Amino acid sequence: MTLNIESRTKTVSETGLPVDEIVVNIGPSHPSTHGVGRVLVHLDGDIVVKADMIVGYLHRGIEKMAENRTYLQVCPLTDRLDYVGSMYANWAYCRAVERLAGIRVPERAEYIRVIVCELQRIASHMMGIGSAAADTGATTMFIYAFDVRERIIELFEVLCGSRLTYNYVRPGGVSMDLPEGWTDDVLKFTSTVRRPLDEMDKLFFGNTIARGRLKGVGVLSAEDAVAWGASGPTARGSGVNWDLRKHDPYSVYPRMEFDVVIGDNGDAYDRDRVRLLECYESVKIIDQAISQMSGGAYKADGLARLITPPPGDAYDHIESARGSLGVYLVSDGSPRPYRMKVRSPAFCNLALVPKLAVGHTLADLVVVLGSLDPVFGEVDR
Amino acid sequence: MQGALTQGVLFVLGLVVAATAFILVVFLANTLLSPRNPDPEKNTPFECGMEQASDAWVPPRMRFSTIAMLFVLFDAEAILLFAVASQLRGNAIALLEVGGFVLFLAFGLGYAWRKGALEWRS
Amino acid sequence: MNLDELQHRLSELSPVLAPFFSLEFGDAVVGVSSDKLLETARELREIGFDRLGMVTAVDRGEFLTLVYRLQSRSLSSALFVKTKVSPAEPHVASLFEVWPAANWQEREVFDLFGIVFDGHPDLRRIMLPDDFDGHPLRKDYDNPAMIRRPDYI
Amino acid sequence: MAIVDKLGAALDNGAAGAILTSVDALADWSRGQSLWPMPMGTACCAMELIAASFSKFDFDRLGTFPRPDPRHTDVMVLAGTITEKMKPAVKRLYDQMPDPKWVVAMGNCTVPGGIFYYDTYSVVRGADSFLPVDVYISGCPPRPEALQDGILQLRELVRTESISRGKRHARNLLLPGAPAGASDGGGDAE
Repeated sequence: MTLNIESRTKTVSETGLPVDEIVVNIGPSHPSTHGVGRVLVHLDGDIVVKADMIVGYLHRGIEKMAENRTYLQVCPLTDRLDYVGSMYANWAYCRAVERLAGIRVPERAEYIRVIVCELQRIASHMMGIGSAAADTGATTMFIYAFDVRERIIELFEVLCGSRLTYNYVRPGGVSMDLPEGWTDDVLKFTSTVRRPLDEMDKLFFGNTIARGRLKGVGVLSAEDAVAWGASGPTARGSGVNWDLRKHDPYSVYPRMEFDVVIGDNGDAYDRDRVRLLECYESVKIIDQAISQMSGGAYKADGLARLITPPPGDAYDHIESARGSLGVYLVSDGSPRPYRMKVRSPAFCNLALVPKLAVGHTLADLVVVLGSLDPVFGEVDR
Repeated sequence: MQGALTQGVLFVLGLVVAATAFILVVFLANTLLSPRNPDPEKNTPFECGMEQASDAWVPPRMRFSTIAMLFVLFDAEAILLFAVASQLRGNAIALLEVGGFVLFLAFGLGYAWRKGALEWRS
Repeated sequence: MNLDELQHRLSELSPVLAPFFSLEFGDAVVGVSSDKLLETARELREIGFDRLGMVTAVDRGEFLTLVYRLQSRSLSSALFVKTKVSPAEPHVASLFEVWPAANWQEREVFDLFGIVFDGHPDLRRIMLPDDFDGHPLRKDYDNPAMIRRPDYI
Repeated sequence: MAIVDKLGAALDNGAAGAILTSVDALADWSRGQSLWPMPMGTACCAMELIAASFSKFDFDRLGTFPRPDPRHTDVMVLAGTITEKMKPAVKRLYDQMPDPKWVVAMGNCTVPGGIFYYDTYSVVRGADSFLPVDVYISGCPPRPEALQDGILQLRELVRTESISRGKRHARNLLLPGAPAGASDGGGDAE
């Protein structure tokens, strides 16, 4: 290891003197990057002077693959986009296909989709908060959060047989009707889930060490959140009142009463706390959806086996656990999409890392990454 | 008296021998049983799967050394207090003396605090 | 705000944009030529479209369509802005200074389509390794490593 | 020639085969019981790897202790799709792991490229194109129980290894209930 002095890059420390800086990779294989992200960090001592977020280590080219598959065959690909929340990844794609092909979805299917996606939102937030807490050393919180997540995954296993990649929401409705007694299990779950959520709130967000670590870190102002295209809990943490379920309502959400959780000073603490409080709202939505749901078809009948929409393009988006997840489909009349673009919220939220991390210590960079809750299947597509 | 001494020495000797024997056995087993596949790539520094972006031999910042000095200072003081505390149980005058010692160091801490040595940024 | 209200509002706010207004699949679309893209973006920003949702491109063979989707919370409506770019020399003005959200999305379109955004702070590949040649999402892109999926619909 | 190779060869060639098998049994037993995985989690399988490590499936009862650092681990569990951009990083991490080391390919993406086999320009089709894989676990993603069964099968494989280079002990590696005739066990590769 030769000691080359001149190769060291200089940076200007706060005292204005040129100082040697350490450039280090928090690379693709690192527990705190929640997947295969890589941050090339320029450090003055342990204070981040410049952070370059490098993604693309999980780029499988799903958009190119979709161009050689029929509309139905693309569904399993969308599971692998946001693999922590496959249900609403399917839903976003199916909404775009339904808008393009003009498919009318029966009401029962809409209610099933809302129930299933709100459950998925809780499970995804549990993953988000749990791993963010584990980054600050609170491993118990990760285990508590995963306990709630496992109960939801059991419900999904009963529903469609798979634990993570469900492929349950299909264009035109859902693939299978709810099994007997499934809604009672869900009601049993929603009636008992508030206690662990309160426990987690006290255990982590009430803990002075976690408060000290999370408060005031990675402050994002509301204007920057909108200007940088952040959405979901990342934007709502800074006070941006923008939730597609409320402000661009789709499906049966207008019939649900729930309120949008808003943080006030936009730091990592608020972003994570917004995620936890959103779970309470999701529980409310699930209860209302189950009570309002009636019988009926679970899938649009008379659906062509091979969906061939007219030429044209359509865009539709839903409120996923990470933000506004949109799918833009272009059709040329053939049974295969001509072009599929997925507007990934985690991708846009992650663009904030170079802006938020500067000036913090290295340990706080980890907290900032955790509070943006990236899932690299969706970031890199 | 004689028996107690040898009995005590034997005990300490046994302890030392057992400890070193255990360590030697473990190291011997390691050299004898672990496979050897030397590879230059194996010795490269681990940087999450990437090449090392810059060498780590960079002069550390001043603030690390001030914090280190303060820690050593007050850690040594704490050890002294523990040593003294066991002797002066219930003795008022000793309390005054130790109080003076602590007061003097508290003055040092106040000075460091006001000068901003505890701030991490500057 | 439904679409014809938006059309009416758009025409009174910026008469220059009104003629290009059209409706496709229930979405408002404004067609703009690529050289007038930047000032259209600024104008739309003033009107109230403060959020850039998506930047993407579609390879139509003889030209590339660049698609921007804007959202406005004050007008509570969304708008597509489409421009045509010739695949021969794909140069377009970067909208980074109007909406910083375009930073990474334009880098992705550059990476996968090869459209160069002039004025972008640091335009380099974001998804593919830096030594990757070619732009995969172009229709004429062929890579021997890609095994075509057998065609059984 | 390291000491261990000289010792292994001496025990193997000489009449002291019994000592060799007992030393191997001890060494292999201790390694098999504490296979610390390096969670090379890139995609969805990483979620199942995490789910397997937590309270419901409790991976630690099999002696695994996930460490994100290649220096402290024995098994590299490849959990998730490996792309061309990620491949040099995975290869370097594998090289930086101390011997003895094994590789478990978890999930269809690491076995033949899985759902991303066709029409991709950036996915490595199968981890065995650049890493010596010992156990393949199929599934997309495989259930945590399947992952734990993979580690148990690896434990069986570890018990066939020997300190003299290239020698393998006979073990019935097939799952219980397999037809008796089919158990070749590998025999003593002289």
